[in-house]
Amino acid sequence: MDFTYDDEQVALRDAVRGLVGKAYNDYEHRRQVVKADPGFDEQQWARLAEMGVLGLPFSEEDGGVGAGPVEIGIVCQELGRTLAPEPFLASVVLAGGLVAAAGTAEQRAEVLGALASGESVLAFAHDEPGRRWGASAEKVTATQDGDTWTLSGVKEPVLHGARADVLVVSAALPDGGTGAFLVAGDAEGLTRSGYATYDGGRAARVALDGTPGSPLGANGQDLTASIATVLDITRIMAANQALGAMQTLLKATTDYLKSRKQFGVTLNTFQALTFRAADMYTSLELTHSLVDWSTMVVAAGSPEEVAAAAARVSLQVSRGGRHVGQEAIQLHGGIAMTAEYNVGMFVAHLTALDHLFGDGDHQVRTLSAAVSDYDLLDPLEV
Amino acid sequence: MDFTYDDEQVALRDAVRGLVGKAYNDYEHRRQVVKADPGFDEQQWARLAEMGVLGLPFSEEDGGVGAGPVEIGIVCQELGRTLAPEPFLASVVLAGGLVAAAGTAEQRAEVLGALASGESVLAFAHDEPGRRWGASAEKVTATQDGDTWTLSGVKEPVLHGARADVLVVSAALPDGGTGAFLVAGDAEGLTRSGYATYDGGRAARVALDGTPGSPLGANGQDLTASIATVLDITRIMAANQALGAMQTLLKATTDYLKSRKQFGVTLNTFQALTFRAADMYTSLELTHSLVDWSTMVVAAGSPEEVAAAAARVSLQVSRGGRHVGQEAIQLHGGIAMTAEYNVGMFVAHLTALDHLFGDGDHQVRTLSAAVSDYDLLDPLEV
Amino acid sequence: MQLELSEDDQEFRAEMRAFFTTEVSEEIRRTVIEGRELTRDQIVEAQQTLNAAGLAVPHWPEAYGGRGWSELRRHIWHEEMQRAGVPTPLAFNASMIGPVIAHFGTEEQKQQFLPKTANLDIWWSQGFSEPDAGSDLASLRTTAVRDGEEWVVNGQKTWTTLGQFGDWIFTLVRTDPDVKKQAGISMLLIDMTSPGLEVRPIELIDGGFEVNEVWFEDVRVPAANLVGELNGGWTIAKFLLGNERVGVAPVGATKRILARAKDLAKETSDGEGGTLLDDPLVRARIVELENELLALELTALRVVAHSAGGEPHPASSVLKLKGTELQQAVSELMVDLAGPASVASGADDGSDLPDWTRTVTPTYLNLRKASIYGGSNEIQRQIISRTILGL
Amino acid sequence: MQLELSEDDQEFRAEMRAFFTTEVSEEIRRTVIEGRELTRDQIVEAQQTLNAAGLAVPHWPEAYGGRGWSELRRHIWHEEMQRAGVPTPLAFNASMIGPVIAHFGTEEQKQQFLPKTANLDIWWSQGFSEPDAGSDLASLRTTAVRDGEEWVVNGQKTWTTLGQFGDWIFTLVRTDPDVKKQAGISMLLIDMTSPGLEVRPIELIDGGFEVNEVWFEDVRVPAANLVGELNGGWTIAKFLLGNERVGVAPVGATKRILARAKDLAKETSDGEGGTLLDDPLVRARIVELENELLALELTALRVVAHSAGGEPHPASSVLKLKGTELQQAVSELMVDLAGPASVASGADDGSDLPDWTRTVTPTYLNLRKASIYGGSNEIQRQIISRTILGL
Repeated sequence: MDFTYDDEQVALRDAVRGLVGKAYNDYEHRRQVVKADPGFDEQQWARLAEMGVLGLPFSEEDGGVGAGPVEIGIVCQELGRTLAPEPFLASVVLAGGLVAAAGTAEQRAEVLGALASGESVLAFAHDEPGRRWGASAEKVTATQDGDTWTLSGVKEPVLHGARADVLVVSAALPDGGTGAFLVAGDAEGLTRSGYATYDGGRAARVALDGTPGSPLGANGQDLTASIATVLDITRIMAANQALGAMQTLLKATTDYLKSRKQFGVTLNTFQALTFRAADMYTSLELTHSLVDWSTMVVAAGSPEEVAAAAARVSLQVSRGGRHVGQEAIQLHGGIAMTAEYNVGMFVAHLTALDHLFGDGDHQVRTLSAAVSDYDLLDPLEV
Repeated sequence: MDFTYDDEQVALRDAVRGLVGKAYNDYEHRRQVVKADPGFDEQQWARLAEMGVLGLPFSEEDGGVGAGPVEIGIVCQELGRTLAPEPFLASVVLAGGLVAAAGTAEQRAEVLGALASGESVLAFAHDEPGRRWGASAEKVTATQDGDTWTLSGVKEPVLHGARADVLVVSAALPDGGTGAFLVAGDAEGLTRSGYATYDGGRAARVALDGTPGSPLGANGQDLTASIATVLDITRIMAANQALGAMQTLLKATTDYLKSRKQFGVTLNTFQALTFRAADMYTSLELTHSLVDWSTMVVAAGSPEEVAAAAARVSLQVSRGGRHVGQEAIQLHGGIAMTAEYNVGMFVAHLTALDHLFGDGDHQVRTLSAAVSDYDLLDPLEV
Repeated sequence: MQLELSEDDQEFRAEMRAFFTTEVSEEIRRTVIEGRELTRDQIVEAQQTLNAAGLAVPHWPEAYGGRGWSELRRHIWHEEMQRAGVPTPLAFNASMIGPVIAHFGTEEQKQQFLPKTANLDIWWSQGFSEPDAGSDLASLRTTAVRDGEEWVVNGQKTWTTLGQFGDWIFTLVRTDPDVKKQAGISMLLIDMTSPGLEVRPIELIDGGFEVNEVWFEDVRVPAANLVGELNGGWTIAKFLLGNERVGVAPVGATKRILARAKDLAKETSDGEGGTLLDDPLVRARIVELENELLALELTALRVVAHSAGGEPHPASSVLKLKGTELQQAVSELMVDLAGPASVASGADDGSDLPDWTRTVTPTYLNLRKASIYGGSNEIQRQIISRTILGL
Repeated sequence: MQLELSEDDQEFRAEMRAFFTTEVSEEIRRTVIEGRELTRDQIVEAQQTLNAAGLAVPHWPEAYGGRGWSELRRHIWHEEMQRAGVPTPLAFNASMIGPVIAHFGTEEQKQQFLPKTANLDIWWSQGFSEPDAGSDLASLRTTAVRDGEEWVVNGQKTWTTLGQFGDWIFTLVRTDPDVKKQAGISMLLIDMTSPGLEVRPIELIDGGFEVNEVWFEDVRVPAANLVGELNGGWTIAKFLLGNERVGVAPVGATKRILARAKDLAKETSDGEGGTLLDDPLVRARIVELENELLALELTALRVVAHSAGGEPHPASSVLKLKGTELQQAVSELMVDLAGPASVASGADDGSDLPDWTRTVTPTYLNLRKASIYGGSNEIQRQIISRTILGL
């Protein structure tokens, strides 16, 4: 049991922090980057590739580095601290994660190699209109005709779906279950309409109409379980990213309280405000603990345990993130309402992370189903 | 639409406040009174009878005054302000209310006359071990043999059940439904074990073993609906009582903040504390509004509307009462933990009121069942 | 105490409801109900429809379009408007500068401004807040220096809501720098087309541009545009802010949105064969919000019943505090109901996601302002603890 | 970072669990688990069982019974004890005065007191709080005046928990009234059988008598009973309170009670054919509490991992703050589960209501103290905002 980073992890953190901070500690630069498509800085993406960050989760055979969840979590936290808009979570953790988990050796080498080197941006087209946070597909269906598979239906919202060079598309299989298919960005019958999300990110409507795709993994394989686990890991990495954002919000708030004057004194003279900052700190520390723990569960736990840990950390991040975010704006006052100042956009991003993969109430529902199956929780017995 | 008391109501309030305050503004006196059985002051009960308070809800034919719910609410608020332990709510509003609603003219004249004059204390034996806040009886059963009815089973907790001269006992009828029966305190087969409740009140286990009782109202009549409505009215009157207690708590807290010194200054110097007092005020005002409204619904509404209003006000009193009570103790600090100081006992009483007739979560359940039956709530269209 | 409205008031209420739901453009009301943005023209059209029927400024003195209604009727009028999705008359005109001019203005000012203010022929902006002042309004720095028959104004205002639409701006300026800060303030009415006055939009976190900075560089204002007494601006500001607080609890609108949330929850699949409204946790959340809104509405009615002659009831701070909290909580519920679709705020009409899901998060983010502007909730807590509780 | 305990620590944990669940009196543990009150003898018996096995004061210096464990092992020891329902060693002895004497005491004091303190042969009380001091501990007024080889103590202490059982009391007294308030304080060890010392019970709002006033009237205390330096008491007090805060988050015990709440919810009929644990709102409430407790437990582990050499991690204030809030919230859940039966707190064994329902409300009321005593939660917020956040 150890909650500290080893030297290599500290070095990774510092390197990523340096690279990301150089670009985005200047919030105005981030604003400019997300104004134009593709919503991130392609050169920064290339620099992340050069540093080896984009291949971090993948095995060396697949062109990656073979690092563990703690390292991936470190990257997500650092991206979260500055709201770096590069699609590490959507492309590497989520879409790449599924290819790594379910692809054939050949697919892994090809797709993940290109992803790790920065040549290719990947997206996971999974969400469907009218559905919420599940692991299965229903509205996009896959049809087999001889050796070829075609996909039809609409996926939306798909993170970075318009920019992606290759899409991993989940689809209902003819005999039940959910498969996943690699679809080239220029495949026929593929229509993509990209748009900005309120936190400066990008998403897209992806319509498939008899679009060819090659099955990920074995032909016709039901990948529901793999998708579920990759989504759970993504939840945990999203929680790492949220933690980074929450840390920046608390720091911005305490700095502001110390410097901003009202009624002739700095705001930290007002105990009603400093006590609320103390409560923000409490939320942040509790969140930090669950984030670290859930990240370690990814390394140590079964898929069921990872699923439970993902639900637990998402619940805490949802509650804690709203608390910290809402209070950060309120304690700043008007300035935090402006787009020029960074606080509002951090809150927007926390809100997006909260809703992309299942919000707090959803996790309560999930956890409620199992609450009578055990007497007490033991975080060390995973 | 009018939220103000008329002159007579103001006069009633002042008269009750005078009588009750004279006895119990001295909190030490209240402590002494509740230490000994029957847990209230028989002389004070007689004075309330003299003032006409005990007959307030009943018609003149029945020996009462024929006042409306606003007047009854005023009495409850005043009793709540000083934690007066006399069993107005349990005996007059609840037990007496059921006799008034369901009794024959003869029963009403006899039982309510004696109640109003202070000769007889009434109790409603309805709660049963293992059951929660319903209108029906199940564990006490009524058996008819010719013209006589006998009752068997256990009722607990029964407010003031040991002291009561006459018990109104709900029981499952042979052919289904729930009836109510008048049982004399000295009836055979009746065993009563009284005890103190944590707020200084009294309750009892009431065991019936072939105990004779005379049916309230028509022979064998199902009174479930009447019981439900009387319980709803009692909830609303309990809310009035809780409001009075909350008012005292806020007053005690602000007085304390103004007078108590710490670190060389009075506590109202600390903004973190005064803002919390402001939030207590907000809870109190919102509660006040729902209490007044629900009281008026008793006069104006159908049984269904009274039931909804009772659930709504109970929900607010549960949430607001816990907030105000818990904060009152916390803002006082250690002194509020002591039995000598009144604040803790006010909180205890709020806790008891909260659990006697259905707590906040229970009301949420009740209201949830109907939430899709209407679009928006209109408080004036009752 | 009595719950029912009198017969007259019931009739009044029925009249209001009928008028608002039949006489005001349905297109405008649908835009409000669906949470989309109104154009300037729509806002003007709605207010002119009301004004033509004598329903834009009923609380003004009767000589200038007021109706002499009871506080209860004003409340009913306001609630019914919100319930029907009718845009309430522009607050800067109807609730702020109109009553100020009627109370403090010269006869010439009244004649010049009040009819056009009621009819939204003049769109007023508010020039109060400054960048370094925040909740400490009285520390404002914009100056006005007398030069012959004119004032010369220099400085900067900010958070000027809808300033981009403004024709005139009522402005607090420092006219005496040498006295206690509250004592040297005056109010000027300034034509926004004046040379040297510039409006610069501020982008907010929802991506919208509803607030602005207003810069004054040697802006010359006729001396006749001073409202009330020289250096008497603080009194006027307090009068105005007191009025602002009364109407500030958006109960009717929040109720309407919560009712809509129920409809949407009933339409939205939970992905497992049911709808979101089948979920006990969703129902519980709605029940709690409905109950708090009910308590707030009843509190507004109690406050109304006790308000006399324009002086706001001290408990009106409760309305602002709780009203904005509930407004925010309902907007948060809407985001949660929209679920993953809520991130697609930038989608266009080709999207397969329901239209309503696009606006919910920008609205949620935008409404964080509700507890900051118009006297922050911290200021309200201070008013309660000092004025009401004597702490 | 790594989740698993090392093999050694796993083994240690298994040992602790085995010892606590088999070697400590089951009767005592059941009393704790069911939330009933322990007698003095039971508390002494439990601590002596622990002490005999070297498990009462493992964090003391090894010369006096300490074990030289890692912070993690201390944590495991503490959690397993709570989980098993073993009464933790009396805090006044094990966490407060023991470490103080070991750190500041003379050799004679160590010899005289430490073994008996570890074995609870001496029951210590704490003489810190005073009626007019509250959270402002340093403003204490109890005086000690030197008279030959003795100190003469006069004054009054209050909130002395379990003072009715006390043999000795460690007491902060003012020994120099003429300097800054913190600078004139010393610590004395006082035999509670001394003439002039009187313990008066205080009834609390749950009807219990766990705290007391302690009055001193010309109580004569040997000079040798001064701990540490004359007028150095404030340093000792801070050392002691820092230690107090570390162990103060009752995570293990609260977890055990929450697990019990689930069992009881499963046994309790909802009156409509199901049990309370079938209710989605009850389940949701339990899930939220479990999750917060998990986060707190993990935070305790993180704090443990970063604590060095007795200096409390600044985040230990989070443990106190959140730990007491959750303890209170779980006690509130228990009352709600008990429902109407909860009012029957005074019922005797003839009652038909379940035994457990009788104690839940007194416990709920009693635990309101948790956020007041031992450094109120307001003090914790102040520590966080000042020490950690620099505000």
